[in-house]
Amino acid sequence: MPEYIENKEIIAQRIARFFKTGDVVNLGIGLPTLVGNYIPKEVTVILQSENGLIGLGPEPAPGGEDKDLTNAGGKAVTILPGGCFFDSATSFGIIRGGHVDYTVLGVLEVDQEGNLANYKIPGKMVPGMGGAMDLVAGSRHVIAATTHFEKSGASKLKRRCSLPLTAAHEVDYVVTDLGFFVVSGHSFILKEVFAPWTAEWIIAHTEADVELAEDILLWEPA
Amino acid sequence: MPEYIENKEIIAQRIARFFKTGDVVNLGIGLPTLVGNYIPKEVTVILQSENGLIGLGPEPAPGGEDKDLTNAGGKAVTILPGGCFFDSATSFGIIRGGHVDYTVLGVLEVDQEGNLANYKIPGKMVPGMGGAMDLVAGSRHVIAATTHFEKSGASKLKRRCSLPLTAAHEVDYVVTDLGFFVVSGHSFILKEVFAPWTAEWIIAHTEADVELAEDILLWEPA
Amino acid sequence: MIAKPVISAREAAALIQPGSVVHIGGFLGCGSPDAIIAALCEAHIGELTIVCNDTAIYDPKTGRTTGLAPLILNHLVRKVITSHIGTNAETQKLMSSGEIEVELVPQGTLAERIRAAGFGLGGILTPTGAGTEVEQGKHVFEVNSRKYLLELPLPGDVAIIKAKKGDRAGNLVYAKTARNFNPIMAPACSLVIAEVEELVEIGTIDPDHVHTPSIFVDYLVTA
Amino acid sequence: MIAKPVISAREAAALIQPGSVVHIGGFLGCGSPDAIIAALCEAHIGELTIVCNDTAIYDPKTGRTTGLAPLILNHLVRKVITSHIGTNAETQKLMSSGEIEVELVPQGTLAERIRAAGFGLGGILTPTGAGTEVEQGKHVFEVNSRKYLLELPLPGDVAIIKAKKGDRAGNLVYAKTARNFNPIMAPACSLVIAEVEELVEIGTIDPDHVHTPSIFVDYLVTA
Repeated sequence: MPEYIENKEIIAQRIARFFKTGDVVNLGIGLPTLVGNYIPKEVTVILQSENGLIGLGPEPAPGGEDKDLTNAGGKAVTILPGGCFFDSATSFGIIRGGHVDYTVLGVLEVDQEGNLANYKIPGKMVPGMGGAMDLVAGSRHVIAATTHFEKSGASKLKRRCSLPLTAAHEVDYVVTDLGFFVVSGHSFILKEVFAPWTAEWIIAHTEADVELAEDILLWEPA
Repeated sequence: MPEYIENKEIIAQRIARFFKTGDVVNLGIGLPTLVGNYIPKEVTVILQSENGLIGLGPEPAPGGEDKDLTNAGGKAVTILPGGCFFDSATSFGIIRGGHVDYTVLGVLEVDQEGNLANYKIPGKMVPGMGGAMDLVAGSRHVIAATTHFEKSGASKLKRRCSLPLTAAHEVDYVVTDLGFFVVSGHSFILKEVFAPWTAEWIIAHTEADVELAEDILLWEPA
Repeated sequence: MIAKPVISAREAAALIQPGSVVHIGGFLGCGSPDAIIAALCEAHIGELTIVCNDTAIYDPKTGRTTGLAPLILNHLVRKVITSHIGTNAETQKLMSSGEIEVELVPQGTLAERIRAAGFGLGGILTPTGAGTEVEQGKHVFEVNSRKYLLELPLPGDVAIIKAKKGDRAGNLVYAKTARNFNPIMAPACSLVIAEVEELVEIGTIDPDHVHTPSIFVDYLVTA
Repeated sequence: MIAKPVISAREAAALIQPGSVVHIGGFLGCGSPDAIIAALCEAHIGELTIVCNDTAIYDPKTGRTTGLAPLILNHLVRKVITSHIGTNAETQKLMSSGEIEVELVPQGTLAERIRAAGFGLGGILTPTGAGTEVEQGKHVFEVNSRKYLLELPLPGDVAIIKAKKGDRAGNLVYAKTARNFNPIMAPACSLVIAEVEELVEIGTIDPDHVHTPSIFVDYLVTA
């Protein structure tokens, strides 16, 4: 095996392949935002931003920023033709009501029961949950996007989260820089191994229980 | 005493004197609608219509009807400059949230505990409550507008309503064609007697318990 | 943005199964999807449960109807969940004869129950109806010494709604009091068919003026 | 329609009592009533409980702030009820030192609690937070075999909100994502002060485009 070097782009690249035309997708701040760069040209997804818009467009050209048009990270953005704006109650009505097909968000920990922790480390960092708890509880499909390892080298895929949960039993899929996992409720099922890694190496380097899917694939990113 | 002849105009005329400039008022279908004709020129009230507008204006001139602009009775209306439209959830948010200062509505029965019945007569007539239950529960002040007597001659001011209630303990004021009453919770307090009637005659012709206000007035309608 | 199929009222009716729970926008006929209602009558789609503010207007003397009243007159309705049936004498007649079941819901509660269904709430607490027959069989809570009833969500299989203007993506703009229940019904139903008076190109409606976001609309009917 | 008083930001600040519960619109500073916030700092109105989506942005390196961050930096806040404090390091510092109490609320729950306060609901049931620390101390209900938390209304003494355009009656129109929490805060508070970029005459805003009806607004500030 080569030496592990964290690779966020591969995570974004793989997640972008989940979507079909017409899907409503919320991309969280940070790593998930990269997913937007890899959505195939032939697929038209509708990006929702929880601060109150659907039809999120690309960054504005320098000088084209509008102080009244930002994403949930406070960054200047644009809106595509056919997009629209709404207030926060409506925005979270859309989210909680199951009208967002996929939410993609980063994690501090994710476990094999589908629990996810990403909003605080007690005594250390308490940014708050923002919209994450609603997004994870309300979206049809929840994709956790994360590098496979913490800086310490520990795996982020846990048997049981130790940090305060963002939501219980809501995660459907986990995509790391090693592979794509489905959460079964009692284990992570490895569906795709990303070259050059192997299933054995991934299992050996993951704290949680990993099972191999019957139709496991090897994916060679472009 | 003269012979009693039902007089809806006097009820409307008296109720119109309740309001001060800026009050938000909902006038029910039927008798309460007449109140709008008597609001003094120097007082500007804001009429709300529960089907989704504030700033209700007068009837349109013949031929000026707009199929998309009606009141809660389905009649063509107009909107005043500065009025606005909203959906039914917002309309009843306004109502339930205490943002309507006065609701004026007709009754089948009203009792001295402030109970009001106006939405069905079991086995006979079941139109439904429409917005009345929300209006009575949510408005800051509830004014029951009613002729003093049923067609049968029985008083509509009861000790205890016998019909299914629209709301319990919510009525603040009752204006009939004989006088103006405040609901104390255990009796009707007669605050104004409308000429040519007398307090004694009203008490004798009312089923409910009526007490005289200390500052009882005689009102001579214009 | 993705363009939604623009279909005829007849095609819309064909998408609706007999026995469905159908939310129908409009207030005494103002803001009703009249073309789709007519097509439902023509296709004789029956056994419907309809969720609506009222059963619209039917005047037995003149035969005049508004809004969804023809569904009642054509015996297509098994149950109505509504706030008011007083302007359609036929509804009360069919209720008395046992053909139609009527569930009366206070108008504001109806609006919140529909909104709750669309917006993922498990219910709401309302003071409306406390101390009345509406309270029967419901959980009662005291919050800040006021009584509230727990009212549950009211989802539907299909919403047929009416807008003044829609773009091809399904963004809708309503006119005046024809807005009423239309915007809250769209999120509450699995299949949403919007009848629009004017169909415009994507990008021509100001995104600050949209009343119903495109993602709630599956099909467009021009009428 | 009745014209509302147009006052200065300084006069607005003088209407707000120390110790008030103040709802403040904006999302990381986008759509915040910045002139009123500045005036509150200048008048040093303190001991506030603020209800807000986030405590906006403060960058200790550059000193740059957005939205309501200056209220935190000026030690005017005793308690914050909010969904996010991660972009204002000072909030977390003052929380750790015990000067500020922080109640973290999921963003959608925050929105519904504010809406419930303004719209007369005794509470709402949300699935958000079930099985997390947010569940602690709350009533849990099962509806259709899903767990929901009962969340209570969150009213305020004062709302300071920001709109793109307002007419003299107080009808407000927001621009783009600067809308966010502003429209739901107005109904929830006893006193509502709206900062508008553009003040126009009554009758010039299309009544179908109004986001906040005039009856919710008590004072207007131009900025």
